Amino acid sequence: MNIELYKNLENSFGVTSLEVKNRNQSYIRVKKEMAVPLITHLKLVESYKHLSFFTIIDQIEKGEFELLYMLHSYSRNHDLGIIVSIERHETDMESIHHLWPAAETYQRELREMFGVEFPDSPGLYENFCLEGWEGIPPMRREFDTKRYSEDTFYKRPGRETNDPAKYMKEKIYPSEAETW
Amino acid sequence: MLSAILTKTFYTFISLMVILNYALLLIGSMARIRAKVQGRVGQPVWQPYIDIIKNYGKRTAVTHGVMFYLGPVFRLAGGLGTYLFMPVVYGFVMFENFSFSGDLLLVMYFIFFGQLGMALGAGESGHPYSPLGVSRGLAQMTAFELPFALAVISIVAQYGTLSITEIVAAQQGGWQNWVAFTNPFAMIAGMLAFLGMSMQNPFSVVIAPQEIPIGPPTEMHSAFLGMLQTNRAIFNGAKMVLFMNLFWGGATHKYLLVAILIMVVKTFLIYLYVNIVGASFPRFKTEQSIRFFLGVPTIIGIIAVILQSI
Amino acid sequence: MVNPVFLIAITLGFAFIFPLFEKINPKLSRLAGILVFLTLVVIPLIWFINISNMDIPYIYSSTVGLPSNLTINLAVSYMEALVLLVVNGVGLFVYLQEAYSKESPWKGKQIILLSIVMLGANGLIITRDIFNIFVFMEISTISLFGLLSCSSDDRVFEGGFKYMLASGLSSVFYLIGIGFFYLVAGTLNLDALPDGINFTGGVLGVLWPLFLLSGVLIELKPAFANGWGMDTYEAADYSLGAIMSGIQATALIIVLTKIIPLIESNIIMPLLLVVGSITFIISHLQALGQSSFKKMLGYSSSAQIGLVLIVLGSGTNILLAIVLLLTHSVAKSGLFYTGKYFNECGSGRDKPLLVVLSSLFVIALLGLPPFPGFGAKWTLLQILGGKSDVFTIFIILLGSLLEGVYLFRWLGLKIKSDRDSGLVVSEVVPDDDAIPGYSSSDTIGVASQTGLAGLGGCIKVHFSSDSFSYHQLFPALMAVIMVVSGVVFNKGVGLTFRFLIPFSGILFFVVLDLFRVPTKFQVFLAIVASIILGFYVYPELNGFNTLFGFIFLFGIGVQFIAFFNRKGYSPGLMALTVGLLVSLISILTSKTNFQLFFSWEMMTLTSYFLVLRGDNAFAGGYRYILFSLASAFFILAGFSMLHGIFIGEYMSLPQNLLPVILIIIGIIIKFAGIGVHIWLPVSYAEAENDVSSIFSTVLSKVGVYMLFLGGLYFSKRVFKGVDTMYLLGWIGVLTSVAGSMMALFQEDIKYTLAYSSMGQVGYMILGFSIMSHLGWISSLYLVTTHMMFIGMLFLSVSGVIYRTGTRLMYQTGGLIKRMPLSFISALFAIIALSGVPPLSGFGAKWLMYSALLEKGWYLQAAMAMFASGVAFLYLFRLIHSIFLGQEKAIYLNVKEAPAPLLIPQYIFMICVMAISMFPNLLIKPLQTVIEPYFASTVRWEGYEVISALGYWNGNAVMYVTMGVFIIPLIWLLIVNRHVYKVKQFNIVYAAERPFKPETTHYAYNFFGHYQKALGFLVEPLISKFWNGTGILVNNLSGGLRRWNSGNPQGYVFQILLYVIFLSFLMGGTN
Amino acid sequence: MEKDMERRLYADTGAPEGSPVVNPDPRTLGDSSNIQLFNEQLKLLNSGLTEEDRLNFCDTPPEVIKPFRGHWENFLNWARSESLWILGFGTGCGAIELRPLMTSRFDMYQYGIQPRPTPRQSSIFVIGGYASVKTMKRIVRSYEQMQGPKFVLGLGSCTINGGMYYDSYNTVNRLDHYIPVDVYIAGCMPRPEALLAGLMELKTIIKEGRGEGANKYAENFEWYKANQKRIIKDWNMPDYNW
Amino acid sequence: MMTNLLFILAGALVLVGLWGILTRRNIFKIIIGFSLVDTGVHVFLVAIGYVKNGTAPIFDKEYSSLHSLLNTVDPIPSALVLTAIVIGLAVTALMLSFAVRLILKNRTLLVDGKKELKW
Repeated sequence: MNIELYKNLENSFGVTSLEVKNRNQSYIRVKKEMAVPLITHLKLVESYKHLSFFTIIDQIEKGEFELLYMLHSYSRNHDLGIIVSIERHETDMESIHHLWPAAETYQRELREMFGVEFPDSPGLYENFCLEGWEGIPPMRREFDTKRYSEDTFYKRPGRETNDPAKYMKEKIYPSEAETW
Repeated sequence: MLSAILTKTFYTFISLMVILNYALLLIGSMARIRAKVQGRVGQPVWQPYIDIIKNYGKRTAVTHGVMFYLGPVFRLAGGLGTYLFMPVVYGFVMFENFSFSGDLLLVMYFIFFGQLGMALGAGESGHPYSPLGVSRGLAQMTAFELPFALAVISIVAQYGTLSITEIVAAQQGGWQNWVAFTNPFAMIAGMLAFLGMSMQNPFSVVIAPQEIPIGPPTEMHSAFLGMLQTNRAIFNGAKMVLFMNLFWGGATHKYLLVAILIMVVKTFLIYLYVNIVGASFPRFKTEQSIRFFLGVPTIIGIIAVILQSI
Repeated sequence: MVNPVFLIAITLGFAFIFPLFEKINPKLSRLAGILVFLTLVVIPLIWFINISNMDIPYIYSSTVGLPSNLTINLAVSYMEALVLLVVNGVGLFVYLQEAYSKESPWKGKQIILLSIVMLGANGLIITRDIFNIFVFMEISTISLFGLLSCSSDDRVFEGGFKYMLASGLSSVFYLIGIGFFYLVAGTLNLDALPDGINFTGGVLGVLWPLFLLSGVLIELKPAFANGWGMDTYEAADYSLGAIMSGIQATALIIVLTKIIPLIESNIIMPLLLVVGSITFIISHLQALGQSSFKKMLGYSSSAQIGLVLIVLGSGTNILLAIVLLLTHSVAKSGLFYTGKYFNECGSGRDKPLLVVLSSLFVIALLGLPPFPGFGAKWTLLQILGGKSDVFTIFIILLGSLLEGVYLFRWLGLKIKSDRDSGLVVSEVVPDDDAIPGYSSSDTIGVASQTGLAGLGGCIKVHFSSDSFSYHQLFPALMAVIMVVSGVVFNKGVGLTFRFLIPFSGILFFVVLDLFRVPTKFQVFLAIVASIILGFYVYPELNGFNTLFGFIFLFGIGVQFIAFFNRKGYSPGLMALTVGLLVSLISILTSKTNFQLFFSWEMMTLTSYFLVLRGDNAFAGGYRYILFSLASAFFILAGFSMLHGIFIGEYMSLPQNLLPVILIIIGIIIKFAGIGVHIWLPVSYAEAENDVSSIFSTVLSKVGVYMLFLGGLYFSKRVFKGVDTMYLLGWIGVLTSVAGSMMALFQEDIKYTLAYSSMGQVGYMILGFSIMSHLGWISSLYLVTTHMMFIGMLFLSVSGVIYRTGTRLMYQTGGLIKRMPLSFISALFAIIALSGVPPLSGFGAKWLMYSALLEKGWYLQAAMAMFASGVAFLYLFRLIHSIFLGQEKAIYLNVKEAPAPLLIPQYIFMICVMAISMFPNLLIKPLQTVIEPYFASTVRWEGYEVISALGYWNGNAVMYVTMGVFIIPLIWLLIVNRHVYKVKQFNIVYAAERPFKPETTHYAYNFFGHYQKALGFLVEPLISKFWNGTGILVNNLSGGLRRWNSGNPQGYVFQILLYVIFLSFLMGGTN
Repeated sequence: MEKDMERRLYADTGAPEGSPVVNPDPRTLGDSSNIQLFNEQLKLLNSGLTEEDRLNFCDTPPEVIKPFRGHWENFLNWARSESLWILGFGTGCGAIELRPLMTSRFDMYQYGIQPRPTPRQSSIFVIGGYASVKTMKRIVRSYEQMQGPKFVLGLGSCTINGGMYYDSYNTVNRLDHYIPVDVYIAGCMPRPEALLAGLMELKTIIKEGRGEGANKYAENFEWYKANQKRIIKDWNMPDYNW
Repeated sequence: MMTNLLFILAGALVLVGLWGILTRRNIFKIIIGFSLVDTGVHVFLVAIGYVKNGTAPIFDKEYSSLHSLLNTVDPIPSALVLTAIVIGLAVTALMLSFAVRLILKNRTLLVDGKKELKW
């Protein structure tokens, strides 16, 4: 990433902790309230016109969600990830559907899977994948999917579960396993 | 009087049985032939029978209303009527059916009867694909009716009669007297129209499995579907008999069985032709199909008519 | 006997004494005024009666008692008495209107001036002295200026100034003319002209007629020197307009008739013809572009004068000119007044009396029945036709059509409802939010209301005191007098008493309306009346007439039942419908061309007003009347050149091609052949439902009837080497293809049905044009059966519209469960209509194809088959979109159509079933009808009909069909053990469930793919053509309008040009 | 040949050898909890629907329809088994295994099997792999729209016990708790041959008169419904989809 | 000769008047033009009845013979002119009054200064 750009962003938006993965990919962090202004700036001024994806990483250990906006600039041939940390218990985030209409689908998904709210995003409460889900959103890490499954679905007795790696070593490729 | 009616009923029954069984076997065998072409084993020849029995043997059915219930009945009545108003084998009372009560025009218009009923039944089912298929089918029908009508008119002009029996009679005396050879343009126009009439590829816009899976009979099932399948057999048979009578000299011999055999061979070949075309071409869009029929086949039909009228 | 000079004495005396009276007692003075004006009417009446009774040709008086050559003579003949009667009648009418008007009634000077205007006009009519004419001319114009100066509109000074300049100039010319005349004749007295003097020899012989004529003609406001007059019309009060056009112009024409005999006819006749033609056409064109009502009427007056000039110039009976003139005079002044009231109250939809009156005046002005102008025009055209004067006939009819264009436009705009956009909206499907109140909970209320609005959207009447003032009584009286005089006059031209009696039915129902008899009772009476009518005309009918009489009477009579569905009062409805029926029947019973054409025009008019009753019918009605007029005029032109009676005696008629072509063109327009069809869909669709049903079932057959009436007369006519019937056949088949194709792409049911009727009529025409036994049978068979099944279909659809309140097919759906009886009726109708065996429609198809193939019209047969396939498409679309598919939530509570709508359907259905079972029930009578024309080419064997080509046994087909239907049905009932009745959302929906019937119902743009493939065939090219024609005429009119620049000097220049033009005309003919 | 195929069929799967799994007996598996399905007149409540929608859906519960007796029923069963029309509804990844069956290599047509696009006309429903809750809703609707007698074939381990998605919050573990299953085919994924073998197995089942899934469903309607409703939260369908 | 002169005068007056009407835009000048035309016509009429060296058409004993009748001026044109003059006067007066109203309304002397009525 262009270091001048980073300096600029640092000055204007308080961007921190540049992390350059390679020539074409960098990550920066920004505060929650500066995130949307920064993204707007990047889109309108700095040619990051494409929203590659928008997702959330549940950092339950830090007690926060990391929102990852992945932008792409065609002219720079560069991916820029903007990481925004928000508190796990204050899950409101400004919507960016006005910048990319497609963002509304991402936000719908994130609302459903993580319970992060994006006020004013159209159709936010429509079903994305789950229909009529109740309880904690399933992608949150405190959600115990195994227990949920056992509680909800009828378990068929007699099922054995193996650790795939172990099973493969023991049963399928015993001879090659030693060389691993 | 009564005995006459009973005899007629009996003959009708025989005639229907013959065409039903023959047409079912024809469908089955043609499917098998296609399978062979594709390198498959293919379904048994009697598979259509099993399918029909199974469908009649279904335990439940739902109906969307009176017209839905009557739709397949209309359809089958249309097929039966079309068949029954034509002579099947020339020269035998047993197979002349009710051809005395109407001529070629009656047969041509009776085809609409079944289509209307089916369309109404499909319409009442409430499924959007049904009317969509119907609208495609009807649209295509008007298009292929034109070359077909021209071909028929050309034949009528040629022989000066609308009676199918007389048209067949006029073609006796050797293959060189068949319309196909005395009036080839009419034959070409008619046979092209027949492609559309039999709804095979490239004119399978009604069923159109990839777009509106199965079209009009989307909601038809159980005995309703069984009835439609029965009709498919009889109606197909009727159409092929019609084309055989119109273009290919009809079927006649001094022995009934031989005459039937001739009918079988001729209709088999007609059906084979349809299937060969069907297996060789992809499907048209509806508007392409309409344009096709109103193009070359219609021009050929017009040529046929003009040749006959000058 | 009253001396004519009294007329002058009375008016003059009144003018002098009135101020005194007014000082004493204003009320009394006004009464005295009535007395005076009444006297002015009574005196000519007495003369009129005396002259006609006592065979006194002339009432003659000389002012001083000296011999005629030394005094000023006054003379009254039959003609003058009549004109005086009317002119003074108009004067009385103006007086009553203005002296008793509510706001600013005329007082003192205005009444004096009116009296003097009357003096001038009377003087002009009765005087026999050329200079005296000048004096009276000046008297009347000066007093008119006086009246103008009292006008409420202060623009009048501008207009009046122009008028003064022009009339000053004209009087100058007139004076010069007098001078020259005096030089030639040595006297100015018309009764004392010396014998043996060549008036027209030498230079002077050209000069005096030129200047005298210039003087009079300019005062008559001829085109292209009439702008000044129009500007005055624009600014003057309505009464002044009435005076100018009703009184002055009439008097001046009388002056003209006095001058004409002095001039050699080979000079004056062509001149008048040219001047008249130019004025007639150009003024109409100029009127066309007017937005101002008064100016439009002004131009119209000018044009009417042109017509009178044509009549005078064509050398026909001068009485015709007088009749036309008087009709115009009364109608125009009446129209000025109704226009005034309309102007005061805006839309006239709730003012029935005004609507009726202005309609009557417009009709009278156009020379349509039952007014005297009709007979006059007819006679005129007959005379012209006798002289083979095609050009004049063409000019007169073209001008009349142009007049119809703007007069009916005005009328329609006044009558149209507030919701009417005045546009043809068939092509535009409204937005989704126009779906009637989907979200609202009491949707059924909305639906039924809109339904009521559709059906009951009649002219709402309330004879409350504020909408009705006694002022309207006078126009009403005028209208009544005109109707009566018209009937009398037309009776003189050629109507019989027996012929006229049925028309009294209209009056009867009008009276019922006046007494506010409920519609239901009126309908009952109408049914009784139609039965009586049947018995009344039955003895006169034979052959085709019986058949069509049956169709008209039975068709309309049965559909009268549908009118029972109306609630409350529908004023005028029954009068018009009965009028329509009577006119149709009279067409059948006509013995002469005149009777035939009279009935034809009555039919046109009654049906036009029926169309106008629709809520959005302005555009439709407008197109309807224009095309109907054009059709009627073509037929009229044809009749006038026929030199014989059209009805039944065609073999003896001269073998001219032109009238045949003209009549056929007229008929083609009437049955909406391709190219001239654009009026049909919109007018049928926008009329009220029960009315459009009658139109489609019965009225559409009248063109076919005319063809059969002409019958063999039309055949074997060769037009540029092609048999006309061959051309007609192609038109028929193309009409049916076009009608079907266009019906296919309509979203609006009524448009679909209207186009469908058009297509079906195309078949009938095709059948007729085959000119063979079988062809005619097929045509008549279709005429009869089509009446029944389109009636079923239309009424069924009417029921749907009535219940759902929408005409757009895709908005309904699934109504089979709610309206099963309507569905059954519609189903049978579409089976029959599309020609599917075993119902009777197939019979029609069979007969037609047999006939076509027999004739050797192979390509037509193929086209007809194609069209019938397309018909099948739109019929399926119709029944599917409305009755099948998904039902909308707002229509869940829709009830079955009301019984009055169902009963006629089922009556028709019984007939259709009977004919289907036993085709010989219908075909055999048809054969006897056709027997005199063609030898039978079909024979019967029991129920089997055998033609040269094929055979058909309707009875056997029916039984076989029942057999093959019932046996599978029984089989299905046996096999289906457990059948569950499910609801509309229980469909396979790709494993989802449907949420909205609207999006699940496949009905909108049903044949989209067809449109992609063949849509180019229904490009609205013909509409574009007619719209283009309309725009062209409008532009032409706009251009002509600009000629009258409003500049006084320009007008003076025009007048001078006009005089030069006249001199060229005179010189040219010399 | 057939034996050979069977061997191949079970070779790669971790599932135990043996015949396909038989259906559980519902009565042993708890009651229909607290879900009320019927009103007093034994009409369906259709509680998932709004008042307006209820007008548009049929509310007749399924019925147990007694088969004919004797040879006639045997004959019909033969016909049913020889004319298996598969519903063309690929519910999971296993749907891809259906395609090869139509090719010339496997050619299911020769066994009287062919695909149909609409549940109305189909007699066999192949559940191709994992059934997520969302899909389950559609499966139920489609299954109920098929006309009896109708058969269900569970394809792949996921339908048997959840397979590799056994602990997913979104995948049902035992298909037979929601609709009656006639034949299971174990494997992840089973090859087309296995599918074909399963179909043959189904044929024998039908011929023996054991393919009464539809009646079983009607009989235990409340139990099935309770299970379905337990996982399908936004039940906006009628209780029985005709 | 005299008669011809009168005719020429009349013609000239008419033409001058027309010229005035057509070319002057001042409303009063137009009216004057109109009066000129009128006068020209009057002169024309008088000229028609003119008899050279004729006497006034007064009936008395001297003029009772036919010969003397031939020498009188034709009385009819004179009568006509009298009437025409009166009428012309009335028209001119009305015209002037209209003109005044028009000028007061339009605030211009030009005849086409303000056109409200056209087409």
